[in-house]
Parts: sequence; structure tokens; C-alpha cells
Amino acid sequence: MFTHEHEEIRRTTERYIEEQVNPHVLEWEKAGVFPAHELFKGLGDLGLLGITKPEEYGGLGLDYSYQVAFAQSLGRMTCGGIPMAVGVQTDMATPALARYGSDELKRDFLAPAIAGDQVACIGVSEPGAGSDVAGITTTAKRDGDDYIINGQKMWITNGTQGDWVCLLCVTGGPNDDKGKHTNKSLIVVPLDAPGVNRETKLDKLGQRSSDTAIIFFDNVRVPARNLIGEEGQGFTYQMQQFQEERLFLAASILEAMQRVFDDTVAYTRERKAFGRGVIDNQYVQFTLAELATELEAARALTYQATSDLVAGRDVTLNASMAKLKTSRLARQLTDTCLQFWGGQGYMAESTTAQFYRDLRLHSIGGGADEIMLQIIAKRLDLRSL
Amino acid sequence: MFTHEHEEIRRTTERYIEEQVNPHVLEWEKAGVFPAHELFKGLGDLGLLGITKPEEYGGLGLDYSYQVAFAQSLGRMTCGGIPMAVGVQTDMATPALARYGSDELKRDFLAPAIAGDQVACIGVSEPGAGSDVAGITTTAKRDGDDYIINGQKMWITNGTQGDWVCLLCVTGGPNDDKGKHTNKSLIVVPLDAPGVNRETKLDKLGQRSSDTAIIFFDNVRVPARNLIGEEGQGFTYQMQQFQEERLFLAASILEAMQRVFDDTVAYTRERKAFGRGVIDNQYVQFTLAELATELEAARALTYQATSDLVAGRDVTLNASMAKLKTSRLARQLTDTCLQFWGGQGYMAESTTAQFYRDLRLHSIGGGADEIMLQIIAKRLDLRSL
Amino acid sequence: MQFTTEHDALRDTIARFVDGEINPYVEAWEEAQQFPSHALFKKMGDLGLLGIHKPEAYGGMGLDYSYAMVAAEELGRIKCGGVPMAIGVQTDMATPALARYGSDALRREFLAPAIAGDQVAAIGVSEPQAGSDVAQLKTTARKEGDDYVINGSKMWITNGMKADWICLLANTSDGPAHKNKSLIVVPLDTPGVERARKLHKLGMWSSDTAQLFFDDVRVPQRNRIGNEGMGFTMQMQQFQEERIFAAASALKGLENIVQATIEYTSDRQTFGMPILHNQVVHFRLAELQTEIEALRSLTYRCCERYIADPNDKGVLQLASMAKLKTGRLVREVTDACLQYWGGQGYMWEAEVARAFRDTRLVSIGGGADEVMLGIICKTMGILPGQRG
Amino acid sequence: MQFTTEHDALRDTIARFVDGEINPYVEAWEEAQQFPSHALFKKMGDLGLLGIHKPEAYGGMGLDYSYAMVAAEELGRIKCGGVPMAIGVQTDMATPALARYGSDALRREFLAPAIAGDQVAAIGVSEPQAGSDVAQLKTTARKEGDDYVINGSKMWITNGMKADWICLLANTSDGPAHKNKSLIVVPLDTPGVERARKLHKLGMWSSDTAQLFFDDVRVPQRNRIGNEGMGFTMQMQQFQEERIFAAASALKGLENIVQATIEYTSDRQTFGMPILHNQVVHFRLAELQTEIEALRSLTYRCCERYIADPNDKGVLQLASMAKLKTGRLVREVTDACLQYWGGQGYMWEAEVARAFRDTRLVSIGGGADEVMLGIICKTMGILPGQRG
Repeated sequence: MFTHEHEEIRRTTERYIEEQVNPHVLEWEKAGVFPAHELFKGLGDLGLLGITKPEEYGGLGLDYSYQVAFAQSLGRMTCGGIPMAVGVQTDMATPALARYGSDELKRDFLAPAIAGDQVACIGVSEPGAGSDVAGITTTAKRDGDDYIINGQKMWITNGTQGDWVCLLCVTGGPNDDKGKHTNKSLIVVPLDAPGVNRETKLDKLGQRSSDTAIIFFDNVRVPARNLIGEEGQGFTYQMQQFQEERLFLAASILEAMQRVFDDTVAYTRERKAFGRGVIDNQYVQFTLAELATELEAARALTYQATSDLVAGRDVTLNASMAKLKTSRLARQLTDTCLQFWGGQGYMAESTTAQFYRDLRLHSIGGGADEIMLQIIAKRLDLRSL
Repeated sequence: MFTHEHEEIRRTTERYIEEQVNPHVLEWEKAGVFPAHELFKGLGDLGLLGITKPEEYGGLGLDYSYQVAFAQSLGRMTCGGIPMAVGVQTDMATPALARYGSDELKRDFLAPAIAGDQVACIGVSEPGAGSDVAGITTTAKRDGDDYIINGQKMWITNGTQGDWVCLLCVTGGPNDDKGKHTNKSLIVVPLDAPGVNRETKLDKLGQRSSDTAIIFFDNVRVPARNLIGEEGQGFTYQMQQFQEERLFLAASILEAMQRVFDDTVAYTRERKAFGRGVIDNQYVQFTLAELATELEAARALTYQATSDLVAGRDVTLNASMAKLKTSRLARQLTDTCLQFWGGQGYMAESTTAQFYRDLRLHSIGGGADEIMLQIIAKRLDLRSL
Repeated sequence: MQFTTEHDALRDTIARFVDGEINPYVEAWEEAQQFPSHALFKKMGDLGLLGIHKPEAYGGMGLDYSYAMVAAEELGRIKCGGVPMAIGVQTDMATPALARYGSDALRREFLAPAIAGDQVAAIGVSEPQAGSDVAQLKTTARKEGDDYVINGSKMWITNGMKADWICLLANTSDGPAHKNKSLIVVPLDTPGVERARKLHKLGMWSSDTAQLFFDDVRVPQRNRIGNEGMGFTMQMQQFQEERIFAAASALKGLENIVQATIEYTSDRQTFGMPILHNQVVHFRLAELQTEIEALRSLTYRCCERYIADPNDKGVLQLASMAKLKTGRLVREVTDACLQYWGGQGYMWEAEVARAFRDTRLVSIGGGADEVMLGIICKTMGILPGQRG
Repeated sequence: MQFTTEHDALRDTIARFVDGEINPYVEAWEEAQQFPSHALFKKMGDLGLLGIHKPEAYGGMGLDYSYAMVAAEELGRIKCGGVPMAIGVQTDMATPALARYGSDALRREFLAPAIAGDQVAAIGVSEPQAGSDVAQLKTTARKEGDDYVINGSKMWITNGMKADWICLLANTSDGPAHKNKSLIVVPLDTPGVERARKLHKLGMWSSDTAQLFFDDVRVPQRNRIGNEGMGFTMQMQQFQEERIFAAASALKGLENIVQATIEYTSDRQTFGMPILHNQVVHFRLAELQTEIEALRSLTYRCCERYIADPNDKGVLQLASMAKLKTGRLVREVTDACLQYWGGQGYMWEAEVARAFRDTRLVSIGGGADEVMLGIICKTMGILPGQRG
């Protein structure tokens, strides 16, 4: 599936990471935030923030396999927070805008996001509705040519730095079982608009270099032309947009897992206990071999979903499986590797300990494992007839 | 990877299975043997026993992806024993012969095996050496133009019916740590030769429709031209031959697992407990969704190993991973599905119970899981330097 | 749990009995797909082993439940799962309610001969359409004069082809599912009883399992155990001992499999050394033994509390936990050990292959794992509807 | 295990102490990455809680180990892992050998103030190059006149930044690794001791952990505990109580996490119902609680046998099994529960996130899981070389 054009993207990305990201990660981890504008500008200049986006807005217009190659390379960062932040920009906040936004809206918001001039957020989760997307209650009321927005959004990645948010909100109709899938819209909301408050930076278990905020909307007024596509279609657009999100998330941690694995091999090769290298214990060898097998399986599954997507097939099932499998594996792999590092792995500075904390989010964010299971069960029609 | 030529092979295979195999499986299971000559002749007439073999000996000369398609379709049989028996014919007893045998030897033994006129066995395991191939002790001593063979072979699939065995034996040199990889040869031994005794049919936990024998060799004389390739290269050839074997084994149980899964979905949809379909229990749904995910991952891993093999890469690592993953999953999947059948699943006639017994062999035969782990650990160089 | 010399003596008696009267014949019984229930139970009855914690008035030993548990544990020496299960049906599944709630006459007629080993008992709960979902069973016992007239069918009945009587759970009225059932002792030579087919199972071959049909079977109402309508409740109580039995009787078998695997893998050489020398093998066996000890500890603790107070609500939770963990652990241990026997373990008659087939039933029979989970949830108060 | 009203009274005392004197400050201590060891230990000492099973002659209560185990279990109420660990170092890791083998003078000088809470103790075994592999440690104590002169470094020392003395394991001769070591009490204000750095850890933040350097540190030989060369053996014995402590002190914390998760998921609504109503959620919690009860039963049984006979060889096996299962189970429970809290559980200060970080140490510290597996193998006689 991968050609040398893909390799080119990988090389570019990885060079940038080695030079511009990894040397600063520890400092950003400590600060609880990374300089999103600076970093995104760098990526934007290299064309990496619009790989699959239309060329007329600055994108490269390539198919999704190139994005998967890019996502994989992001896994080379020595933390889990920043790849996630980049993914928000490329695969969570912008796919619906690119697909359904008006030309004007795309010039205003998509083009600068691709260029790296603006930082985007995706506003779906709320304090009362994390995985339960249909249950959100933030409203956008039509008032003349404007919408007036009220509510709050939770767990917003890039939230303290973002320039705008792709906001899912209720624009009308009943919010009951019947209406909740057709009463929502996606609206682009600039985060410097009066009435936006986003001071609460969340203090997380992991992904600490990525800022996460609660954002409050108190009578925030935006022009009605900021609506993406049609009113009432927001839930549907968001569900579509989740496909890229899931595939991105799956791809983005493959290399992180590989790094933890490789680092652990290197450490256990060097570290001696009971008169031999830790790795010379058959128990360690076999456990690592088993993890390598699962990692290959997760990688193969992600690639397969990617080629299905590129071939134009619906990958709701496959992408959900890939997201589920990679997330579960990340917990098992980082936990097991940490074990083989012993006390060194328990030090806060250890990369393994960091990925243990950082990747733990993947089973929760972007649709928890249980949501993936629900989707898979639904797609396979696992119910009595 | 799969084209409509692959589909054609699948269709042919599956039609044959529906018509000629599945209706008789229960009877053969009871008898502890299936009519190998009759069945193989049928497959041979359809060209299915030589898919990847050279055309000059009756094969189709296709690449290995076609064989994987065929192996997958064998998984449609309602038992695990016969696919294994077919695999012995196509991917265990004949690859080395096809690759290194003299023209004469191939005309005598390969061509009839491809045609389905003869049934082949592979003779590696011994009572004292199952997974430990280098440790075998059966000898072939040169005597003029003949070899004289002494020893015994264990767990020989097709053993009571086979016409010849591709026999791994010690032909000379020291059988110590240094010499054990260069003192062996592969020799084709007709099983009607005087001195061959194969009366002991083994009574197995599963795969009961496939006959498995202990074969004793007591001064069995075969012409020296029955040697495959060069003397002393047997261990190496056998290791190569294992690549196909492993990939075949992985591919051959994907559909069997799918069948158990599908049957379980169908049963739990119908079966009521506590006022609703068993499948309407979220616990059942999620467990099945998780199994489906693992099955997709195993399938993706097997496909990836296949395209690597077709592309000419060494797949020792990948094929071993695929064999390991499918074997482990088969245990988990059949055990879990059996659980959801409750008492019905515990009945001896239940297909799920049968696959629970039949597929259990895959973690043991063709290189146990632990051997796969050893190979993977070795390929990844998991040891201190 | 403190064991006394009396416990040890009981263990010895059973061990000797198993080694002398059972294990030498297991192969033959497995092949025959049955064992001589009457002959074997008579021998056990003569030694008092079928009534360890039953009242002395009916021939029992009148000991506390710790002795019954020790006995169950020691029955785990039997080299198959079918025979101990059949014994357990006699001692801990078909008779506890009868012993506790049966009238004196009923106990003289049925309990005493079951304890003496003169009669073989069965327990009749499961039906073709109601396995774990006991409340949904369809068999009815309609009153007619002084009799009940029974109609219906029972499935998966251990000892079913040979039993003299069955402790039958049937609907005796149309009320709510938990209050319309009664336990009735039904002699199986009564007209209208048909033992339809011996079921062919994945494992547990030495134990015969039947489907029974009841077609206008008439028994006197005095065969009812305790009050009418209390059957479901009594059966739930009776399940408690069944579950402790299931856990206790699994322990020694598991340990024997681990030990046999240690013996085999220390003899068997591969790659120039005993299989046991592989770190992954001995570590795995240590991990399995750890779980076996945890299960043993849980079973002992449950039993201890049951003896201290049979109505302790915590016992229901602990007994269900022990049963659940038993079901899960037997699958793990037998599968893992079979692996290390390689091809030898895959032989039909291999001890480990038999354990693999036999013990697979534990997670299914006597309340499936999922039913145990439901009960545990209930005792924790976390089922939907139990909290605000 | 039969508990008395005295056990219950002790539980109450500790529960009140934890709720009043510890839990209200945990957040602050976590943030400060330390807790006021001396002040807290003094309060505990005043209540007698630091010498429950220590001899009365030195200020202890002289109770049997079941009281210490109950105390450990109750310390699990503390809403973090660091503080109970620090207490455990004082009561069950640094002092058992001193209490058992120390001279009267040594016990007056160091044990009595540790029991009174006037001094804070540490245990010095691990080194940068020898964590679980104790026999390989490099620190030496060379005899010079009536003194030992100590050189080397100790790593991962709990209480290390504040302790008054350390129970140090050092090589006192060149003999074989299991016979050349001694335990020596070293006051940490002795010249030549450097507390080099407070280690920054993944979890256990309220507990300070240090690396210590010893550069020609001189202590009198009478500070040695018991006979020279017996240090390794005494330490192995001392590990036994450490392991029972580790298991016992984990139980209540696990249970609290499960309970808190039940509370949270029954409040929190998704898809129109409480999260707890999802069958996969309540079944999973039931499964976790089952394993917690199994671990509790194993720990009790181990403790019971330890009290009955402290030299019972089976205790080493059971204590190692309990430690192993604790390490495995805390990872499973905290990870599974965190999942059901979703984003809330991923907050740094969330109770479940703290438990996830803190308890991850159990599988690593005090003998890693793999070391436990090795010991269990040894007690089963299945290590290479132990059998023909």
C-alpha cells in the first residue's frame, strides 16, 4: 500500500519531529502546554496539515493512506499529547468543514488551519455527555443573521490556545429519542468571540503537554454563515467525521507502541539481574514476542481499514475495530513493558511511564472502547430479530 | 489482494465441500477416518491440490495468495481434521519435493499427489521429538544404491492411508549441537515398502475424522534417488517448508472461526433466557464484538504475511506470528462461543464443541505456540548482546 | 479454617476408597459411558460417606459442613469429572432440601435409603427451554385428590438413566414465577415416566445424563418437600451447597493436573533439557498454583462462614464467587496444562484431555458463569433497579 | 479466620485515625510530594499503632499477627498509596528483624523510639544495580576496630529523605552471596551519609523516596542485628511480613475504588440511563469483587497459618502468592475502574487516577512479580536443578 511518496511524507515528518519537537517535549510536559501556533505553523509550511484536503485551500489532495503514513510518523514524538493535538487539527475539527462547508467558510477557517496559521478545536463532549454524543445540550438559537450560543464544552484539546472550534450544538427540534439525531448542527465558532470563557485548563493523568480546557459559551454571537452544511445535519456529519478520527487515532499510536517496545528491548538487553541480561529470561522474551505479534496484528488491521477507506468503502466497522484494538493493546503493552523496566520504569521521567499515562487516554477519548464495542455490535447486527 | 480469480477458486472449493464433504463429516468423525483417496481425487480433478505447484507436474503455477484463498475455503468444512489432512498434501509434504526434488522424483511422487492419485504424509515428529525437530533420531543408512531406514514417526496425519511419506531422517554426521542441523535429509518413502508398519491409529481429542498414525520403519529399503535435493540439507529444507505450513494453518482456520462465530450469533439470537434473546445481553454482544475484532486482526495479519510471501519476502517472522495468533484466538473464540451455547454446546454433536476440540490442536501441531514464540523472539533478536 | 484429626481421618477414608474402589475402574466406565451407580453408592453408603452432614436420625453422620467440604475436596482425587459429579448430586444437590424441610415420613422413605446407598437420587431443575433461567421452567404438578399429576420434561439430568427418584422442581400453581413452584420427590418407576435418551456429551462420559419425560405421572402430595410454593426458594438454598461442592471438588483435581504436568514435563526432554526447565513453563505453573490456592482459600472462607451461620447473607455471595472462579479456573488450568503435554495431551484417553473435556461443564452447569455474575451483582446491590 | 471484638476495636481506632488525621490532608501531601512523617508517626505511636505485634518490653502491644494484618487492611482506607506504604516500612519492613533478633540494647535504642513514633525508620536493600536481585548488592561494611565502615549506595528508599535510621543490608565479608551479608542499623545523621536526591515517581507522591550514598560511614558493630552473615536470611524472613502487609493493605483500597466506581456510575447518566445499568459494567465490577474476595481469603489463610506456626514453610509460598496476586489485581482493578470514570477518571487529581499510578508500584517494589514467581516455583520444587 505504501509507496515512496508515502516514505517522503514520513521522512519529512520525522525530521521535523526530531528537530523541532522531541528536544522540547520534557519542558512542554512540565509546562502543561506546547506552543501550538509555532509548531502548527512549522507543520503547515511543510504541507503536513492538509494532506488529504483540497488543493484549492492549500491542501495536498492526496488519499487517506498518506494521512495514515503521517499519523504513524507522529507516533515518533516522545509523548502522546501532541500527536493527539495535531490529529484534532487534521482529522477531528476539519473533515466536515472540508466536506460540507461553504467556499467562504473554508477560505476563512479551513485554509488557515491547513496553513498552520490558526489552531482548531473540536467541541463535542460536555460535562454531562462524553461518549453519548446525542445527549449534548449546548444550544445555538437563531437570532436574525446570527446564532446565539449557550452551554459548555468539556475535554477540549487545544482548548486554551485554539482560534476556533467546530462546535456541535442543538439548533432546533425536540431533543428526544426521535429528534436527537436531527436537531444538531456543526458551527464554526471563533474563540475570541465575546462570551467565550476558557480559563479552566484541565490537569490530566497524561498527555500533559497538550492543553485541555473546559469552554463556556455565554450568549456567544456568531454569523449564521458559520454553519457547516445544512442545519440539523450536525449529528450525521459528526458521525462521518468520527471515521477519520478513529483511523487517525489508531495509526498515531502504532509507532509510539513500537518505540516503547524497542526501548524496552534495549533496556532489558543492558540491565543485568541474577547474573544475566533481563532479556535473557525466557519469560521476558516470550512476553515480548507475544506483544510484537499483537502489535503486528493491530498494524495489519489499521492498514486494512486504510486501504478500504481509500478504496471508497464504508470503514465504520473496520476503523472502530482498529481504534478498539490499538487502544486496548496500548494499555497492555505499556503496562507490560513498564514491568520489565522495574524501578526505572516507575520514575516519572521514564518515557515508558509517560506513554503508560499518555496512551491510557486512547481507551477513553475519541469514543471509549465501550462505544467502539457498541458500534461493532450494531454493525454486526448482534441482537435478536 | 484478492481478485476474481481468487473468488473462482473459493467458489469451486466451497461447492465441492458443500456437496462432497460436509454431508459425510459426522459419519467420518465416528469412523475416525475419511476416504482420503476418493476425496483427494475429487480435489485433484478440480486442480486444487497443486495451486502453487509447477504446471509441468500438473499444478496451476499460481502464486501463494491463491493457496491462501483455497486454505480459507477449506475452513468451510464442518470439522477441523480434513482441512489439516489436505494441508499435509499441499503444504507440508510436497513443497520441498517441488522445490528441490529431481525431475524423476517429481514425476513419480509429486505429479500423482497433485492429481489426487496418491496421498502423501509428512514424517517429522517422533515419540521423543515433537516440536524439537533437530532432535529426531530415525536413520537412513546408505547401502549401495539404497537407503536403509530405521526408526519411528509419531502423529502422522494421513498415516494409515498415505501412499508415501516425505521423511526427515538422519543420514550421517554427528547428531550433536554442531552437527544436528546438517546431518539430516528428506527422503520420499513409499508406505507399501517392506518393513513399514503403521497399524497404530491414534485416538485423539479432536480432528477425529482425520487418521493419525505411528509409523514404524524396520530396515526399510528405498532407492537413493528418492532423496530430495542434497544429502544433509533436510533440516534446512524442512525449515523452509514450515513457512508454507504455518501460513496454510493460519489461513485454514479463519473461516472455521467465522462459522463458529456466525453459528453462535444465530443460536443466541433464537435462544431465549430471562425473557429475551441471549444475544440481547450486552455482555454477550460486547464479548462477541471483541472476538470479531480479534478475528479481523488475525485475518489482516494472515493476509499481510501472504502478500509479503507473494512479494518474495522472507515471511518466517510474519507467518509464525499469524500461526500463533490464529491458534491462540481459536482457543479463546471456541471456548467463549461454547459458553454462550450453554448445555447445547456441551453436547457431543454440537459443531461448536467439535471445533473446540478440533482447533485445540493448532496450538500444538505444526510447531507449538511456544515454538512460534521462540522463532519470533529469535527473529527479533530478543537477547542480550 | 482449622482442620482436626477427624477431618484428616475422613480424608484418609475417602482417599483409600477412591484409590481402591473408583480409580482402577475409571477407564472402563468412561468407555462404557456410565458407572455402576447402585453398586458404588452402596459401598459408599456402608462407609457413611453419603450422609456426612445429614441428620443421624436418618443414617447420617451429623457432622458440620466442613466435613462435607473436606469430603468433596478429597473426591477430587477421582480421575474423571463424571463420578464425583454423580456423587455430588446424591449428597449436595438432590438431598439438602429434603433433609432440611422434608417430613419425617418422606425422609424415612427417600433420604435414609439415599444415605445408605440403597437408592440413587437425581435433581430435576433444568428443562430444554430453561437451563440457567430456572424461574421459566414449564413442568407442572396439578393437584388431583390427594395426588399431584405431573407433566413436562427435564433435561440434562445427571444420574437420570438409573436414579430411583428425582427431587423435581415443578409449577404447582399459576402465581408469580418465584412463588408458584414446589419440590416434589418423584419415584422414577412411576407409570408415565419415560427416560428418553442418554445424552452424548463433550465430556463427563462416565456419568449418564438423561432427558426425562413426565406424562400424567401421579405421586401423592405428601411427596412434596416443605410448603407448597416454596420450591424456588428452597432450590436457591440448595444451590448454595451445590456451589460449595462444585468449588471444593474441583481443587484436588486441578492440583493433580498441575502435579501430573510437573512430572511429565520434568521427564520429557526437548531441545536437550526437560520441558519444565523452560522459564515460561515453570512460571506458568506457579501462576496457576497461585490461583488454585486463592480458590481454595475462598472456598474455605465461604465454608467457615456457612458453618458459623447458615443464614449469613454473605455466604450466597461467597459461594457464587467460588463457583464462578472455579468455572473460569478449570478452563484456564486444563487448557494451559494440556499445552505442555503437546501431542500426548491431545490423545483422547490422556488424563489432561479428559479433564479438559470434563471440567468445561463447570462454567455451564449448576448456574452458568453469567448467572453467577448476576447473583454477585445482586448481592452487591448493583443490578439495574436496585439503586436510585 | 475468626475475628474478635478486639479486632473490631482496633479497626475502629484506625478508621477514626485515618478519617481524622490522614485523609483530610492527603491532597496537600500529594501536591507537596511528602507528608510530615515525624508528626504523623508520633500521633500513631501515641495510640500504640506502630507496635501492634511488637514486644511489650519495647512499647509494643504484643498482639499476634492477625491484629497487624487487620491494621494493615484498615490502613487501606487512606486515599493514596504513599502514606500506608511509609507506615508499612516503619512497622513491617524495617523493624521485624530488629524486633526478633536485635540485642536488648539495640532494641532500646532504635526499636522503642520507632514504636513510640519518635523516630522514622527506613529499610535499605535495593541498589541502583540490584533491585529484585538482592544477593547482588554491592554496599560493603568493613570491620575496623569496634566499628563497621560502610560504603555504597541505596536506591528507592521509602522514608529516605526524613528517616532517623535505616536498617541496612550490606556485605560484611567476601563469602558466598547468601552468607556474606548482615543487617546493620545506621543512624542517618552519621557523617558520610548523603541523601542525594528525592526521586520523582510515577505515583506514590506523598511518600518521599531517596537515593542514599554512604561514604566511609562509621557505626559501632553492636548496631548489627543478630549474627554476622545472617543478613540475607533475616531479610528474606522480614520480606514475609512485608508481603503480607502489601496484600492486606491493598484490599480496602481496592474495595473503595470499586465502591466509588459504583457510586459514580450509578449517578452518571449516558444514553438515558446510569452507566452502572450497562450489563458489561456491573458484570465486570462483580468479577473484580470476586477476585478481591479471593485475594482477601488467600491473605487471611496465609496470616492464619503464619500465626499458627511462624516457621511453617507453607507461609513463604502463600505470602508470595498473595503478593503476586495483589500486584496483578491492583493493576486490573484500577485500570478497569478508571475506564468507567471516562474523562473524569483521567484527571490528575481523580482518586481512581491516583490509585492507578500509586498501585502500579506493587508489582515492582518489595520483590517484583517475576521474583514472586521464582519463589513460588522454588517452594513447588520446580526450578531447574530442583528435580532430577
